[in-house]
Amino acid sequence: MKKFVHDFIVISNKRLNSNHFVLELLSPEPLSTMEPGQFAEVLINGSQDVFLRRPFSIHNADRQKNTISLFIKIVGKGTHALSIVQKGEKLNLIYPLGKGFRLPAHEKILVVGGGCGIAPLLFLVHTLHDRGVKSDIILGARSAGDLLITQQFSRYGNMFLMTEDGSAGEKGLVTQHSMFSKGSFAYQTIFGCGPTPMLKALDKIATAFGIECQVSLENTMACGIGACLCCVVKTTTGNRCVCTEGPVFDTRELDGWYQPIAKCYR
Amino acid sequence: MKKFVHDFIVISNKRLNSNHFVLELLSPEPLSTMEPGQFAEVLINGSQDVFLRRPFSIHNADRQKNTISLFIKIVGKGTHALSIVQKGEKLNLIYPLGKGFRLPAHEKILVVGGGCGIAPLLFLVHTLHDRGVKSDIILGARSAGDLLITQQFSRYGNMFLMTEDGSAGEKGLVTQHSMFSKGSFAYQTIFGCGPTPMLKALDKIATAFGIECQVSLENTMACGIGACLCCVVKTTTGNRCVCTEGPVFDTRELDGWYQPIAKCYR
Amino acid sequence: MRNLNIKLHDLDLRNPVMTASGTFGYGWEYEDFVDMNRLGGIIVKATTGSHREGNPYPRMAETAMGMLNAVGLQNKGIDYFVNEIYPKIKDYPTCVIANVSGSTVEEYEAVAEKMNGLENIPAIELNISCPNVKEGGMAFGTTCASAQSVTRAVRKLYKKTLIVKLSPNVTNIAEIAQSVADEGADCLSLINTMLGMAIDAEKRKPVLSTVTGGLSGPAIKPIALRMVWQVHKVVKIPVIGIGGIRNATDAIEFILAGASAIQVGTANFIDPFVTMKIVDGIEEYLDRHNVASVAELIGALRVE
Amino acid sequence: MRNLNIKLHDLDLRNPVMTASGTFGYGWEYEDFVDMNRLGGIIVKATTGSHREGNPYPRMAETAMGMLNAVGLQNKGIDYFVNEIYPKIKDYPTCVIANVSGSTVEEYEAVAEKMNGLENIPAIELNISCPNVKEGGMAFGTTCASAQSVTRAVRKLYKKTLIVKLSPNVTNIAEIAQSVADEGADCLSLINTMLGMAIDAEKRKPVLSTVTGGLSGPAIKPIALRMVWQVHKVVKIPVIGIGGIRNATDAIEFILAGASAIQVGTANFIDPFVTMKIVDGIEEYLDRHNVASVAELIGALRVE
Ligand SMILES: Cc1cc2nc3c(=O)[nH]c(=O)nc-3n(C[C@H](O)[C@H](O)[C@H](O)COP(=O)(O)OP(=O)(O)OC[C@H]3O[C@@H](n4cnc5c(N)ncnc54)[C@H](O)[C@@H]3O)c2cc1C
Ligand SMILES: Cc1cc2nc3c(=O)[nH]c(=O)nc-3n(C[C@H](O)[C@H](O)[C@H](O)COP(=O)(O)OP(=O)(O)OC[C@H]3O[C@@H](n4cnc5c(N)ncnc54)[C@H](O)[C@@H]3O)c2cc1C
Ligand SMILES: Cc1cc2nc3c(=O)[nH]c(=O)nc-3n(C[C@H](O)[C@H](O)[C@H](O)COP(=O)(O)O)c2cc1C
Ligand SMILES: Cc1cc2nc3c(=O)[nH]c(=O)nc-3n(C[C@H](O)[C@H](O)[C@H](O)COP(=O)(O)O)c2cc1C
Ligand code: FES
Ligand code: FES
Repeated sequence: MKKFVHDFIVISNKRLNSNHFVLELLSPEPLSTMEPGQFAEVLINGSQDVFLRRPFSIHNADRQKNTISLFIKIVGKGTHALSIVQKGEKLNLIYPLGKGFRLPAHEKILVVGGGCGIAPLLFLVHTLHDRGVKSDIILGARSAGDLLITQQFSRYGNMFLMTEDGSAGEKGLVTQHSMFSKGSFAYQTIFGCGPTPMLKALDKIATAFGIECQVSLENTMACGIGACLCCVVKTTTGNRCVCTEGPVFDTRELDGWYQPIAKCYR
Repeated sequence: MKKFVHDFIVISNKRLNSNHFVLELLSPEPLSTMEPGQFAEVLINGSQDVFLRRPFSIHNADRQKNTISLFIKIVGKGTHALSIVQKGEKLNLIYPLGKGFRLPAHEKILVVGGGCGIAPLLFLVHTLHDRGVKSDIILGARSAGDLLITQQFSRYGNMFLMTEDGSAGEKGLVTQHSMFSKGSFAYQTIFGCGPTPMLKALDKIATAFGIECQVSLENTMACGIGACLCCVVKTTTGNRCVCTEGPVFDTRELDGWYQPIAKCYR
Repeated sequence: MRNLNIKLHDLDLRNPVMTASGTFGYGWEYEDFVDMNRLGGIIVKATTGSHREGNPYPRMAETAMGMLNAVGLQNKGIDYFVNEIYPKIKDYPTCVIANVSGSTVEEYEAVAEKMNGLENIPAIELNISCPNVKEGGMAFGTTCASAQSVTRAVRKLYKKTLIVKLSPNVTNIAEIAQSVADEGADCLSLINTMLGMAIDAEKRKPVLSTVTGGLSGPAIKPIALRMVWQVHKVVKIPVIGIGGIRNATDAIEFILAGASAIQVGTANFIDPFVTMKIVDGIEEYLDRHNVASVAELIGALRVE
Repeated sequence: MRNLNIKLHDLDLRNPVMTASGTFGYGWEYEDFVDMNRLGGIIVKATTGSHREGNPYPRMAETAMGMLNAVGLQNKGIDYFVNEIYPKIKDYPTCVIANVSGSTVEEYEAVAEKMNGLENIPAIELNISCPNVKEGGMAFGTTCASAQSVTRAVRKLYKKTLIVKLSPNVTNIAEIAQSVADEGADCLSLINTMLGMAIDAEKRKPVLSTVTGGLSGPAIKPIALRMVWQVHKVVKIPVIGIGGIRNATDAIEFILAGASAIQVGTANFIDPFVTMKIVDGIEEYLDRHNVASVAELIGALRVE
């Protein structure tokens, strides 16, 4: 897929809560084709302490408006600098990068997002929806106030909410949703994004049910295009670049992930 | 004189021509006492390539409005970054720094500014004017269009203009003004600021007439407060810091400057 | 039109702008951005005797105007290079140079010998910053003796242009440079990364899996420039300047300090077009200063 | 209240935050900004055997997140220091340490001996980055032999806390550190500036009058951190970390790497309050991590 370097124009910068915001960016040229799960490398000006670009998943795309959006959590210098960009400013992006989610032909899909991990999932369920697939979506957060943009998600699928304090939906971690403890399990693929412990727990569930699980990783990156080899993850076939062979991986490819129960007990 | 570190608020950023602008800055506290010729060290945010503060002369001060102004020529990264600061932004300054012009008791004063060297001179003639002294002022530039803010100067003294192309005032360099070639010379002190060749030429004139000449130097600085010893100028008594013992020096103190004619010919 | 051509021993470069090993992959990673017709050359990523997995993740840490890397020479080995990679890069419309690494003199020799047989690779760059396993891990490039031993061994069997890439983590770079030149290197390139470290204060852990790593980027430019200048003064062979170059002014500075050509590394990550912008900027500089050929600027620093 | 006290050989410091020599003048330059009661100590600017004019202007060049200086030890000599400066600084409410420099072993000895007689200077920092004129200009700190010879000579006659400040421009910092420790140094401080260079491409001239100069600031932090870690692993005496520190996180990183105290240099120029902010930040870190005493963090990096 051809990559582009473009100056996008900030259309809006919407603060969701104290440390999350969404940027809507207008492309100067017709949007490239993109897969959900792909990302962009964003150049950050105006901060003495940010040297490299920063990778962010494509949160959503609107081909009518020719815009993409980024869903960003403020965790450090770069994300802070982005949180204060103003409407009308330009942001230089390299995009679309990496390999996204492999969309299955079947319809029995569960999408699970925890915390900031919801970033690439909106574009995923949006795309599935456009293909006529209404996914089931579990979104989890600490408490009701941290459950952001659930409404956008609900346009594209059936929502199940989880909060650690029980203030919305079921109480617990996303991976403790009651559907997982029922005898029967309707899904053939789980798509997950969120903190690594959550992804590993999801993988365990998939392993237990013997189904496919695709997760999106967030390894630190320098180039984002496969040139530096900084972003590798250990796979069953050796170190592979998250930026070009991921960020989405089938957990069966990941070394130390997806261990069939059978194997463990033999 | 006590030094302060204050966040000033940008009241206006007025562009004078393609590469000169004036910042008017509101002090958060009552303005410190200041001498004309003193300077401030300005912290520049928002540019990856600017690491140290930048020194700028105090161009003028308005005690009623509690503001100071800086007259700045865009020559590189830092001055470029300052040229785009917006009204309402904060600028962190260390001020007032250095020793300014030593104001004489007499009234026979000639003030000479070339190019960007006019920066500290407005505050000088303003201060002299407040003390009842109306100075004679020669301002020079390449052509009429480069003669900036002459009108402000004319409030405080008698103006003589020089342009290299003769498009305003006399034609030539400031140091070629006709007053210097007359047999009699009315002044007892020359105050100069501008490019070094101009200052050396002024010094020659002062030497010839046997009068005092004070010049403001612009050595590169790291600290601006006498701690690093980076900004030295060679004086008759050894290397001395321009940031604490200057920036204004009597040319008689500067090594290789002010060579009495007599001495040269003996 | 100004003349940007550069002669680097036997190599005729279109211009002095090349890409640094390990920062430009095998070139195809940049195919959407860079027109190879516009580059002086590319140095592809390091090749070792056999397949190497490299170091564990994390391999990268950002620093003030720089970055640390701990990639650890991940590559599939010389045979894979010859069979699978060479065919894909051999017809690039620019000078393609291989970067040769190893942990023993024998490994360097084995790789260099096979590289010698590749028609469209007119030169190799010997990366002597790798740890010398036989001498307890200090890099080959940090003592004159070991730098000489590897250069001598490879020189014997490598018939084309031999570039030796120096490590900056030394007391006296000029001495190492001279001793490598004495062994018949045709050209020197410097600098490789500086050894550095990053710590995550919150986790109280090193950021890199290997604790220390190689520092690159604008942060090291003043050191690189100094070393190029020091080396250019003592050796007679051409020098390629590397370290923190991100615009034409940086490139010109290295050339004035004595570099015949320059390599751009980390800056590619930030601006994929940077090499082409540097070529344009050098041309613009020549115009502005009315210099007919960039070669006139090599070592043309005016020192009183 | 967390305990910020640090024991540095015989010195009891209020906290680990000190100012680096040559960047804080004699202290009075910062009197309008810094409350000395809040600092662990200050290292005043270098003193040599006799008056030195230092290098010609220009002495400064800005670089990417750093600066080069070529001050060249301008100072009025040890006698002026004893008679004119000491009386003004001896009653500062913080630990005042002198930085001792020279071009010959004899010069170091002469300065150290006179410093030994100054009651309120409880320690000297031996700056061995100066060029060793007898050995042709390579700095004392760049070979074990010369580093040892100056340390040994000064150790004999200096009875109080002897800190030796190491030069980073070496292949093996741990080796130099060990050899200096063997000669009886009580403490090491590192790093001094890295040798670098800046060029004005438009004028085709070096920016500094001396062509090369010393690089300081955040740019060198990764290198300094690595060296502190390497040295801490091999020596038993306390280490003071220096190089690019500009906030409490940086300071904590150096302490985790093995520094018992830290010095802030170039950052003072940008923010005159920086040292006090670092003290506050360290205290806040201890609170947040529920660490009772900063001393517990020394070398507490978790390396697997
Ligand atoms: C493919 C990909 C897609 C991503 N998509 C999104 C997204 O859509 N929305 C979003 O908010 N974030 C996303 N991230 C993470 C995002 O890139 C980082 O949060 C961001 O780079 C941090 O920059 P900073 O300057 O604010 O943090 P820094 O100041 O550089 O670091 C702050 C802290 O965060 C840690 N950190 C920084 N980057 C990472 C990382 N990649 N992984 C783990 N820890 C890190 C640092 O170690 C440090 O402790 C993605 C990352 C990748 C690799
Ligand atoms: C006491 C003092 C008062 C000053 N007052 C004013 C003023 O009122 N208005 C004003 O416009 N400027 C003034 N200057 C000069 C001003 O400080 C510099 O122009 C400014 O620092 C340049 O910053 P920059 O980042 O734009 O340039 P850079 O990008 O750092 O440099 C651009 C070019 O300018 C040269 N340069 C930078 N600083 C200096 C310097 N100090 N002397 C000579 N060459 C330099 C560099 O070598 C380079 O070639 C003063 C300087 C001093 C020391
Ligand atoms: C991620 C990364 C990988 C590198 N790999 C190699 C390598 O394999 N062989 C080599 O000789 N140099 C390698 N280098 C060093 C660069 O080629 C170059 O010498 C160094 O980065 C300094 O240049 P820069 O500041 O422009 O990046 C690598 C540098 C980086 C950043
Ligand atoms: C302008 C300047 C002058 C210096 N003078 C001395 C000195 O006289 N003696 C010395 O040991 N170190 C001197 N240094 C080195 C500093 O003490 C310190 O080791 C170095 O700057 C690294 O720390 P930093 O990055 O925090 O500045 C000087 C540094 C600068 C920037
Ligand atoms: S980030 Fe450079 S290869 Fe993936
Ligand atoms: S700028 Fe530091 S002493 Fe003058």
